[in-house]
Amino acid sequence: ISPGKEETQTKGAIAIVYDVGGRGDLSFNDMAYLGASKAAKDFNLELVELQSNSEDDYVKNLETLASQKKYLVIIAVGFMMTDAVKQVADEYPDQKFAIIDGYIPDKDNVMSILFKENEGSALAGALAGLIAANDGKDKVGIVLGMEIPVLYKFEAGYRFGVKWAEDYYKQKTGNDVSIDVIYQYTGTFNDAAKGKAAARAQLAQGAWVIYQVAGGTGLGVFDAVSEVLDSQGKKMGPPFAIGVDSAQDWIKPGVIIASMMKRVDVGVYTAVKDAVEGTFKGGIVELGLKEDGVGISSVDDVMAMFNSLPEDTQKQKLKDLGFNSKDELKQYLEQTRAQVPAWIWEAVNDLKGKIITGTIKVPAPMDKEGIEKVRAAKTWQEMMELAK
Amino acid sequence: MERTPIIEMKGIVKVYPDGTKALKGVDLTVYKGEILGLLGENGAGKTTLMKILFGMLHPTSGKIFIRGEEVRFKSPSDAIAHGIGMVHQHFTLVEVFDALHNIILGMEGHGLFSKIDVDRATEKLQKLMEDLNFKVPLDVPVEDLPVGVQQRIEILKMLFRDVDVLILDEPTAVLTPLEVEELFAVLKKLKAEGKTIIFISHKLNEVMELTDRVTVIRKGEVIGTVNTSEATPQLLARMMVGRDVVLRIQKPPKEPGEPILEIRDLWVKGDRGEEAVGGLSFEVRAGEIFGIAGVEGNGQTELIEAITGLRRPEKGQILLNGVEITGRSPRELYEAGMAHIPEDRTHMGLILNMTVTENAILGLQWMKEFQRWKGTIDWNRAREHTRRLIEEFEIVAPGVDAPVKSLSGGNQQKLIVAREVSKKPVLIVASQPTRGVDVASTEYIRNYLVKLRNEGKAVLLVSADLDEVVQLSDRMGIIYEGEFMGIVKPEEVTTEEIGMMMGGIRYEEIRK
Amino acid sequence: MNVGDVLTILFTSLMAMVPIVLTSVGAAWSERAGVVSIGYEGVLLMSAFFGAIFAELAHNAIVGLVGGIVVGVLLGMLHGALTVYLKGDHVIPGIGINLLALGVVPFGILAYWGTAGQHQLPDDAQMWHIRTPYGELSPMVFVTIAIAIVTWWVLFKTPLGLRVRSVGENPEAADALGINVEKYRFWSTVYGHALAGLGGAFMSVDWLGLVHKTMSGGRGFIALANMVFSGWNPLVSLIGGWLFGFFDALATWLAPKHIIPGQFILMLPYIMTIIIVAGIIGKARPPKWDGRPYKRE
Amino acid sequence: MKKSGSELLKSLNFRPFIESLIAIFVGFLIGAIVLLAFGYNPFEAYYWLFQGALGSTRGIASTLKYATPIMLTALTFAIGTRTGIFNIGAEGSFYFGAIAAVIFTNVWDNMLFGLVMGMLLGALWALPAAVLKVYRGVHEVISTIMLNWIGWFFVLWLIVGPYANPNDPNKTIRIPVDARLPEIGYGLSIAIIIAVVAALLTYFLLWHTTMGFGMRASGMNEKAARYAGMNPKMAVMWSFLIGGLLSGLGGAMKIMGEGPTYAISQGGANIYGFGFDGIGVSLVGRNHPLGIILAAIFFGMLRAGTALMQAQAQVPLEIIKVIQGIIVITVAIPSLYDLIKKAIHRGAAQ
Ligand SMILES: Nc1ncnc2c1ncn2[C@@H]1O[C@H](COP(=O)(O)OP(=O)(O)OP(=O)(O)O)[C@@H](O)[C@H]1O
Ligand SMILES: Nc1ncnc2c1ncn2[C@@H]1O[C@H](COP(=O)(O)OP(=O)(O)OP(=O)(O)O)[C@@H](O)[C@H]1O
Ligand SMILES: [Mg+2]
Ligand SMILES: [Mg+2]
Repeated sequence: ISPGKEETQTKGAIAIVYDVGGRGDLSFNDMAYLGASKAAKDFNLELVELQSNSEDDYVKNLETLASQKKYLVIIAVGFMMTDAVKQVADEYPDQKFAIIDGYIPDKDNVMSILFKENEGSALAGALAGLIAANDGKDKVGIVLGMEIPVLYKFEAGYRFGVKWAEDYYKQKTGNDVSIDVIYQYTGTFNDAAKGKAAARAQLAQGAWVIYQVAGGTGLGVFDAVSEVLDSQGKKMGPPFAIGVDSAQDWIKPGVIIASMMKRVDVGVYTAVKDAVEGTFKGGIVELGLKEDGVGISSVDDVMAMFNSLPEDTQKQKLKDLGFNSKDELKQYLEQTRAQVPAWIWEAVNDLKGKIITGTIKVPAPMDKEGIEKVRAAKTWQEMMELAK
Repeated sequence: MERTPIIEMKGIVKVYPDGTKALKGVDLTVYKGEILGLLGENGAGKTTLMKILFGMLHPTSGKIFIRGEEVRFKSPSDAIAHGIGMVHQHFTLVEVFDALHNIILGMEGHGLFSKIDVDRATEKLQKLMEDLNFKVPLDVPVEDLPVGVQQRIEILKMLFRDVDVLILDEPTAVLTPLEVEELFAVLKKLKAEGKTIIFISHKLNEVMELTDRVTVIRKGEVIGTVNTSEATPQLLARMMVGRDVVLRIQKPPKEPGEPILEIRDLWVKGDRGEEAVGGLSFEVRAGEIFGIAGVEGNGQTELIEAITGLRRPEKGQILLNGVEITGRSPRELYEAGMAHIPEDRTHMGLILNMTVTENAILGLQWMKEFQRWKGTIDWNRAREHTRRLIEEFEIVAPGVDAPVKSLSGGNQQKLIVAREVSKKPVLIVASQPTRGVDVASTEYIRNYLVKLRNEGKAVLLVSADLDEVVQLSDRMGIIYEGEFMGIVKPEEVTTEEIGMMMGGIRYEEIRK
Repeated sequence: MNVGDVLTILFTSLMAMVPIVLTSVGAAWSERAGVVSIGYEGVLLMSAFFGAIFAELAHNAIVGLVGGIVVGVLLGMLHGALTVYLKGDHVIPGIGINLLALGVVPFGILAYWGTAGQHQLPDDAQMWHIRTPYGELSPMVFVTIAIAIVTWWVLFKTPLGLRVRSVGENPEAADALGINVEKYRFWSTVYGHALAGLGGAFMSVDWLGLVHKTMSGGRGFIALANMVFSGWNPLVSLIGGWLFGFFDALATWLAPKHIIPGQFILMLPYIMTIIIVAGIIGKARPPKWDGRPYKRE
Repeated sequence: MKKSGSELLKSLNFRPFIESLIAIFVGFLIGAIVLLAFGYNPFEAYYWLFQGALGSTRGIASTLKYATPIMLTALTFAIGTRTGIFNIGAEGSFYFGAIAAVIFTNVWDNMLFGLVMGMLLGALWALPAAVLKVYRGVHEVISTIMLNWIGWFFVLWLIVGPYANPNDPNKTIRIPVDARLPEIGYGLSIAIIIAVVAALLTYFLLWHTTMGFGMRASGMNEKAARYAGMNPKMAVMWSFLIGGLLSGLGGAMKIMGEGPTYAISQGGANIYGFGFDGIGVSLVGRNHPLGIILAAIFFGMLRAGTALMQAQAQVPLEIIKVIQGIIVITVAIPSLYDLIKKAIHRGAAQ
């Protein structure tokens, strides 16, 4: 294969199977699309997308693609496809697969791409906790979707970050603070109204920053926070919301202080790249803070996300927001971040560094029992014990 | 005397969507100010013809002239606008509305969005009722009113619309003699006011009494029109059926046997908790027809329901063949030898959306005869049974698997009678067995009841048709407000005396 | 719980009741005329989507609400044509409309705005709200209350309502009095769907200020239950819809207390509904010809 | 025997079948216009749809696999309709059937036991609606919608808590290997056979037993049923219970008969929505068990074909849903048959 010969002809194809959330889930499906479309463009590949109507479609969709024997790699998005990928990968040993969030350690033709959401969430927790402490508040919130174990990692990381923030604040200022985490599983990823009501209740109960881990439901969280700002005649927080999965800040600038990014796009892109370059290897690829697989969004991240939107959409969105140019948006985002003192951002960075070096470990509970223990823990050190 | 036709229908043909040719070119002339009788067997096409005149159905071909002018009605409102009103065979009342709202529906006055002017409508209605000399309660949901009252509401509905021509499709089928008399008085009064009336009935004596002329239809064709003064019931019956009909029932004298049904001090409550039956006692013997006469709504329905297990009595005893059966379920009662021809054929006796076969074994489904294994139904045997019934009772039906609603009313009733008799009962409870049934079928059913009696069965007959009770019964009880005013032999009392008892005077008091 | 909490729950429930009440009131009217529809879920979703487009094009939320009504009217006409004029089954089209919405809206969001799954409405396309520290109140709350009351009044006090109820109870009787059964049924269906359309647009241009591909969240079905709960009475629908919103808001408020597992808290509004119906309301009688096509011949 | 066979054939009415076929055809036609409008080739799209659904043994297997659960939930709705109730509680019973299978096969790893417990719990969850209807007159639309939600959250709690899989918390514990339904091939288990048998039994129950006769009679005319010695209240009870039982069976078989997971996924993702889909299937099958078998297979085809339709004709799932919606809508119009017939007659006359 000699690259760069026929520009007009695609050099192959890749396929992606979304889970039931599909495009527009504001979560890993959207991010996977981002990575896959970028890879398709960069490597001049045809991209075939399959949506799944229900969980029953996974095997069918994967099998349909595999039987066509024309894809460099088939990307399966979401942990729910784990068993389906295992089965189809056995049936088609020559077909390469990559699965996002699914744990398949022992197949040569399957690359499992996992993320340490707990680490990223710890930064979100630290950010939230410090903002609250700094403003003399004692509560932060987290609104989650359906209660499923994957979300425990987010909750645990967030709790860890908040506890760490308490400690950090005390050391920095000498003042004791105690910050409660108001948490709530809304039972759905699909109902923005429900997210709004949940956030409203948390705000009423004193939450100063709310982290949303709830897909479409989370959109309501942004709206609730923005309403509270409006009622106080403010354009920017606090109170703030924290976005999840992608750099969501652009959705409601001023309301969202930052987002916990889970770079599914990077994972997907890497898998395709490996497949194209012939370096594809089966097994586990785990992406954490160290690998930039998760993290707190920077303004540049947000702008990159924004730039990935179609031109028209960008223009319209800028107009809707009342900006004349992208620069104005960028400035506005920076201004939003400036509402939070720099030392807080540095502190978050500090925590990031410690997690990367491994001096601090964030718990990642996998089941109910595990999360209960994290919830019961009094200090971040106690939680760290659980991580071991 | 030169008479002007107010309505002329010419060459009316009606083919229903399912291909039934209901009318095959009917001509009908109605003169202003007359009462025209329309006669014909069940399914002859009377209702169809009238629905066409009222704009509810569109003729397949044919012309209609009103006061000499050709009209084409799109809907009943066009007919009403031309002064034609119709009271339907099956009442078309909104059951949950009260009389007032049923009557003013579609003519509420003012705009659609203004408040309904109840007072003005009430005023107009009060005056109408005064003129006609009858009363209906205007503010009670009509479902709580007796049928006689419901019918008055239907008539008021049309008069409220100032119609000149009033079509009445079998108005007397559900009325008691007293109510019929009142109705006739009203109709005569309307005629005197210059209104024209088309009157459909299966009861020849009524037609004889009321009408000026009679048009007879058979199988979608006009057989002829006669002046009532020149007609006899026999003549009309022959025109309708095409053969001679025995209008008097032959009933040989018979000595009754053992008591089959015994009722002892029975008390039954009505739907609204009132004492509908207040301490009735009587017996029906083998080989006897015991009739119950009375104005409808005097507890007959509740009594029958209590006897047939559809309603739990308050107190008292019911014995069948000497065995207490009070409070038993209908199924147990059938098994004990009771059969029931219910008064409400379309709502109780049949399930209109089921087939003839399914209806023919309704209530018989547990019989061994229809089961190959316990709990299952062998439809082939059920069909056999149905074919037998159809043959034996001369039921006209398109087939055993046809929906029963495609049978005419008379044939539906025959099917019920056939089914109930096929239970081989010792007691038959027959409630309004010939209501709305044409002369030929009426003749058949009445003769059959007499036949059963002659075979030694006990028959309990409830009918609003006083003639029927008088003709068929060996003994009869006259019921008033849930009590018998007297139990008499029909031949021993006069019609006047019966009428007095129906009005609430005890037999002993009359005899004094 | 202090006054602020009570107000938060109150405001949340008042806003939450709007789409449910509007849909219930519309459905009650439609079923009073004898036409059943289970497609309100789809109507809510599609009118939320198209209503937002209207609002943005006009830079005016009220136009968006009207746009929602228009979408409701069109879908109501479709349903009316199928059930009233073509005498089709009343339930099937609703299933089809719900499916349609699940295709049209996600596809439409991406096609029209270029963002997948969601879109935020600009300020000038959003409804003005009464703002308090405890929550916001839309004028639509009052409009909804007014609509429920007026609909009730028209249904039970005016000639129009009398006719509508008559075609749902006994179309034969109405027909015999020259009332055009099909016309009344058709337009009643349209009205029912139009109110649902208004409710859907409310969700996007007013309540939440956003469009999301599954934002109807089962409210169409809850509204149907509420309609039955109300005994097909718009006024009771108003109370029922608010009660449901109240228990939902209360549950949401209680959830972070974690007294019992979250899933059990989430059941609260549904359990309360059953208890109220079983304990207090009991038997509800639908209009007699509800869901049955009327054919003259 | 021969005679009864032809009698059966005679008693079956083929008109609804033909009507539905015409409606489906018209639906595809309108769908084709939609496809064209969005720039897709309808022939290509439909070719791949049918290729995916029926073009290979594997395709047929997946069509039948998709048809299985909705066949059973459709039966639930149909039995309700035949008894005069609008029972939309299949959804809830389905959840309980599924969780029962998970719980009880892990108590005693026996296939039959799992199926029976699935049916029992499915019926159990239908019981409140039945009791409320019969004794309190609570309309089933309210009770079943509420019970579906309550059951949903309850089962979610069981899934995430007591019955979460300790090795893989993204699902419940699995059905033990011995208790799984045997596979016919290509991932299709004997569940389809059981479902078809259940449909036939339902048909037999409704049309060939005294109990079914009583249920249908009660559904059409309660007064007449009472008069005929039947017990409409019990008919309603049985209708709910048998309905719940069938959906429970559907739920159990969904988990016991469908790999690769053999467990309920977190968030109940693989047990959600079948009850609602069943309503459509039942209606398209004219609420008749035999019609339902065909309708379920038809819906199974639509779903089995989407993968290839997306992959080969590049038609996005959303458009496919639009087309499916249109097809369902056209099925609502029985008079389509008459309309077309009339049009043809008129055409022939001219
Ligand atoms: N809707 C309909 N569809 C098909 N055929 C019908 C319909 N209505 C009436 N018919 C048929 O038309 C014929 C005339 O019926 P019609 O109701 O006019 O009879 P009728 O004289 O009023 O009988 P009855 O004395 O029983 O009231 C019958 O053969 C009947 O079967
Ligand atoms: N849908 C239908 N299809 C075929 N025939 C029908 C239909 N509906 C009514 N008929 C026929 O119309 C005729 C009269 O109908 P109608 O309902 O007036 O009869 P009925 O009131 O039961 O009879 P009766 O006047 O003897 O009481 C009957 O002969 C019946 O067979
Ligand atoms: Mg007639
Ligand atoms: Mg008749």
